[in-house]
Amino acid sequence: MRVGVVTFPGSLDDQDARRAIQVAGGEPVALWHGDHDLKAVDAVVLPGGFSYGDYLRAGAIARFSPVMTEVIAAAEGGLPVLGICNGFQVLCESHLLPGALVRNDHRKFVCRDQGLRIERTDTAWTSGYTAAQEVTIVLKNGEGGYVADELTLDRLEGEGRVVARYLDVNPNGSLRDIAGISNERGNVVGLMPHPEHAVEALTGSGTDGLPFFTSVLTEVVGG
Amino acid sequence: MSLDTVKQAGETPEQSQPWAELGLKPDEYAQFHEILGRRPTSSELAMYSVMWSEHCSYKSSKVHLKQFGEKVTDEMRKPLLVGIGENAGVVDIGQGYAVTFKVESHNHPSYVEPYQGAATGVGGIVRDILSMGARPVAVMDPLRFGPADAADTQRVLPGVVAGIGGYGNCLGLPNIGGEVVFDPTYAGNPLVNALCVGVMRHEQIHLAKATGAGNQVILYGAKTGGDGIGGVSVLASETFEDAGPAKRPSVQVGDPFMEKLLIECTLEIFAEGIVSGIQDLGGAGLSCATSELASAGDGGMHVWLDRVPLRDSSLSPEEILMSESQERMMAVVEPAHVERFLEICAKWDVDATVIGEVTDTGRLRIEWHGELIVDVPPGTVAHEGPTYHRPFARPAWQDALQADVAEVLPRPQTGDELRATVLRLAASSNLCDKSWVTDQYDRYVQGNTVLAQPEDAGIVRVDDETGLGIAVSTDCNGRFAKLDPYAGAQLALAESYRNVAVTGARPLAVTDCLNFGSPEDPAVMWQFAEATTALADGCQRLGLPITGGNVSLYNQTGEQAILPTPVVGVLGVLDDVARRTPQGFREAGQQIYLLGTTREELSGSEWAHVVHSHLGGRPPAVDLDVERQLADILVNASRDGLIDAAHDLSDGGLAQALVESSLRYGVGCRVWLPDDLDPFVALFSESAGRAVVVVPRSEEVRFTDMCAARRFPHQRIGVVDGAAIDVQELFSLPLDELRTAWSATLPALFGP
Amino acid sequence: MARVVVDVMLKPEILDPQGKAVHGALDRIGLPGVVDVRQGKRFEIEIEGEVDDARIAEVAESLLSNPVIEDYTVRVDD
Amino acid sequence: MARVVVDVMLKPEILDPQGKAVHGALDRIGLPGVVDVRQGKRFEIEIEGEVDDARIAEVAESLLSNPVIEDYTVRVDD
Ligand SMILES: Nc1ncnc2c1ncn2[C@@H]1O[C@H](COP(=O)(O)OP(=O)(O)O)[C@@H](O)[C@H]1O
Ligand SMILES: [Mg+2]
Repeated sequence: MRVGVVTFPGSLDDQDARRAIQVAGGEPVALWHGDHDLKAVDAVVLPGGFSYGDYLRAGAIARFSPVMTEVIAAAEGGLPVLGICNGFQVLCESHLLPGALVRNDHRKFVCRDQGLRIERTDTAWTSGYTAAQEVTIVLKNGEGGYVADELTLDRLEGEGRVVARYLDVNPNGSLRDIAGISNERGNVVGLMPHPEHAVEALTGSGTDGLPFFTSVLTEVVGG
Repeated sequence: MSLDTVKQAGETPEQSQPWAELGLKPDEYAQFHEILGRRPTSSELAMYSVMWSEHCSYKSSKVHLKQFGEKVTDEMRKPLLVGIGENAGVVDIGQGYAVTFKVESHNHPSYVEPYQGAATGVGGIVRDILSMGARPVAVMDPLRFGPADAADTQRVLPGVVAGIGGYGNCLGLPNIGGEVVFDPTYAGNPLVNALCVGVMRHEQIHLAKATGAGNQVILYGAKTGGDGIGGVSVLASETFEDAGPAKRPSVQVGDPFMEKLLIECTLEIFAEGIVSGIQDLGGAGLSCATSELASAGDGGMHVWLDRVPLRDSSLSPEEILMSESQERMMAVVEPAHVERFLEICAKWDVDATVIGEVTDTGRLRIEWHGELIVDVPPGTVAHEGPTYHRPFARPAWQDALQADVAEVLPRPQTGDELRATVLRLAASSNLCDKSWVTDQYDRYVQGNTVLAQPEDAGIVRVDDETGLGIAVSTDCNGRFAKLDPYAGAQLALAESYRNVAVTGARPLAVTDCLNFGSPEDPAVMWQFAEATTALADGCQRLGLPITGGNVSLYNQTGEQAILPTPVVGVLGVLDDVARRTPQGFREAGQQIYLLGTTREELSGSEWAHVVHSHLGGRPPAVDLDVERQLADILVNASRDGLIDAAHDLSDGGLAQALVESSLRYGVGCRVWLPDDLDPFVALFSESAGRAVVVVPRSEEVRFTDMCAARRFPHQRIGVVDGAAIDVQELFSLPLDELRTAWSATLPALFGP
Repeated sequence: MARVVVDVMLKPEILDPQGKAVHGALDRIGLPGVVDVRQGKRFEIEIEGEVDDARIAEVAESLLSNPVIEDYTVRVDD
Repeated sequence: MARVVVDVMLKPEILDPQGKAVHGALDRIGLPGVVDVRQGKRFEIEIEGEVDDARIAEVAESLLSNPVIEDYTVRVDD
């Protein structure tokens, strides 16, 4: 089971995502932003970081890299794709997911151990959670406020596409406390918190993030 | 102005030059004539003036700093792979790994433009570490500001914090600790110190030297612009008189994205083993890099300065030599490897240009469009700057200051008064919750952070397989240093050392950032002399080498110098980070022990500062042998699994330590204070050499036996329990109430 | 040589925390009568040769702004 | 009601990393002839009543920009 992790210039959590895939029992495969090749992986992670410095808008420039052409095509064909933080921003900028992520309402970068409720467990990336499971996962972002128009938000809710919601504290002003969403099919998931920083007890916020990576392994092997 | 060439300098000995405007003394200018046998060209003058400045030449401080290299023992030399004097020293941490770390100041720029000043401070220290061959793995930021409620602090602090976060987060370096201290003396003169730590394999150590005639000199990274050359623009102006306000900015804007690419690109180059020497470009830019590389190597370099890629084509050669544009590096590469070097740079979208060549002439020669504009012995630029023996004298006011002790001030007496004092101190700006600051920093990136703020030291894992890791802490109590600079510097060292040891790490090496007022004031110079002597003596006592550091002078507003602030960073090693000792109480029923001796030491304390706005008396006594014994106990207890938590006692004394350990996981304690002490003294004295530890019942006998065998003072003072700090017979303070007070302070001042 | 100026502002219905903060600061330091503040981005692009207006609009829409949250205006000064 | 527009740009001699990144992106996605890109901030301030030009300039200089690294321009549209 090969999971690709894309490195854009300015990606930071790519090595951590690869480690998380390994901890989950998968084989991480490094993908390069300039390549037109997904190396026959079974799933792709777009990691966190500041691609192109997050200058302009987070994810806006990365979206035009050659590898994204491939990722977009493959995602439309059903390949599981997880965008974490900057990766989520890239997915929105690429229109694989609706809405956008804007500057935190308090205007500061925030790093905290964040409570979440997993709202949808039938995606490629969350099948390992139980419905409405409450977890703690590291959150760290400067532009993490999820926004979309009311119509889109209602549709996301109606179709059960809100994957995770913030608990207790809304850390960035996200509308309806949205921490993550998926596309209709459930293969593409975007998430602000960082499950790759929650796979080992010793580092990060615990092990609550691991099911993101084990889910996709069973998904692909099973399906 | 026409180009000032070497030839022209020889022919026009009488031409007047703006040496005074560049901050040079008449004898220094005369010395250039002696060295060169003619007047310097304007480019040479630019190089000498910047390299012989206080910042680059350490001219006021080096007579004192040299103790760091002299007071060394074999024990201190043992872990040293590279000593002081390189970009940063390197120590062996075992298993084939080496670590380099260093702290630097960016005080003045951060006052002028808080965000960019602080950001570029982080950028500079990271390149220093990178240039040793190491992958940077963490940063820390010791900060000092004026009063928290002062208007200017509202401008400076949020900008500085955002700048450190903005740069460090974007580089992907976890921020694992630092300090936030407020004192009126820092108003108008904030201290922004930045520490970086890096890791490499032994065989990857790189040095800044240009050897091998014919090897190519490559400048890579950002293009050169007119940054940070304010004063030198005078050289490029038509006449010195009409220079007017410098058109060139003295503040630089950082590009962390560029730096991230520079890091990855440089590490890939190191991995292929294709550089023979490397140097970062920091203060004094190309002047520094070329002269230092050349003088450390075979002694010669030829540079074609017009090849330097520019952001601003109007720059003069003098300005190019002085520019402090950020995110640049210089490498010396064998001709056979140049192509591959450029290829790797291209992969990372990093501009790289061959601008020079190593020679065996013993001269640094710089050409500008075919004309020779610099021809100097590089060592004279890099290392032969002046040495000042500045007068220093213990100030007359020191006696009066020390006589004005805090021990006589009115104290809280009743349980209620003590309770109110605990609460008031916990909410005071120096002791309150710092997460308003630290939550703006990514502490998790790279996935190796084992401990970070608010723990006593930050810990990062170095090796996934073996669990090898390092711990770092930085500390300094400037009030103690003001009361007694010698004792104060050793107290800073002791606190930092203790903070590393409480996490279970074995202290290994020291770095420092010496922030002081004007060296032209004999009182300040005395503080500096005392502090450096104290650190050299102290490190010898503790058996730790000083591997590097930084001096920042002229930190004062008018006549008012800052508190002497020798920030000390200590690095420690853990063979297995799984054994680390965290700070918080967690499991009810575990026993709380106080290690060390509490004396009536309240002068310079946080209590005197907050409650009485008082500073006077003598700081707590410091005994480094006691610190060594305490560290030994803490490290062994951690290794043998005898303790589950530990927290050192410093600012705010026992009371504040209990507050912090209780709030960490929301688990409180029941405490009985020793009968033989005034409860107020027991709670608020800031005696050094102490820590609280939490011992599981099952390990109590082994632990107390260990302390007894070493004759180290230890007493059981309580038990982990409940949701309050309950001091028997005196007061009970619910954690909810405490947390509200402790965490409200900074958001109330700086916004939600 | 032409200078193309692209102004990008958040759509009115999107919360603008930076504008709000500036508004608060203006009230505090005393600039009377401020009803609203919005903060956006300004790009100044120097172009040599022919300026292709349609292409610029495309770039402003796809790269320089995100139409989900932002509006833009383009002005060419020759 | 007046609208005051304050444009704040980094001084020409100061590095503009954002502009540089946008320049790179424009080259990659293909906008020919771009020589330079600078990215700045645009503030739109709605003011009710009298607009005090001198005070606005003061505010632009002290709050909206840092004159050490930035230049500003103010325009009032009534
Ligand atoms: N500017 C900062 N950046 C990162 N961490 C900080 C900063 N200021 C304080 N901290 C962290 O907050 C905690 C408490 O700080 P402090 O009270 O100075 O610790 P100590 O007394 O143990 O030295 C420590 O973990 C310290 O590293
Ligand atoms: Mg401590």
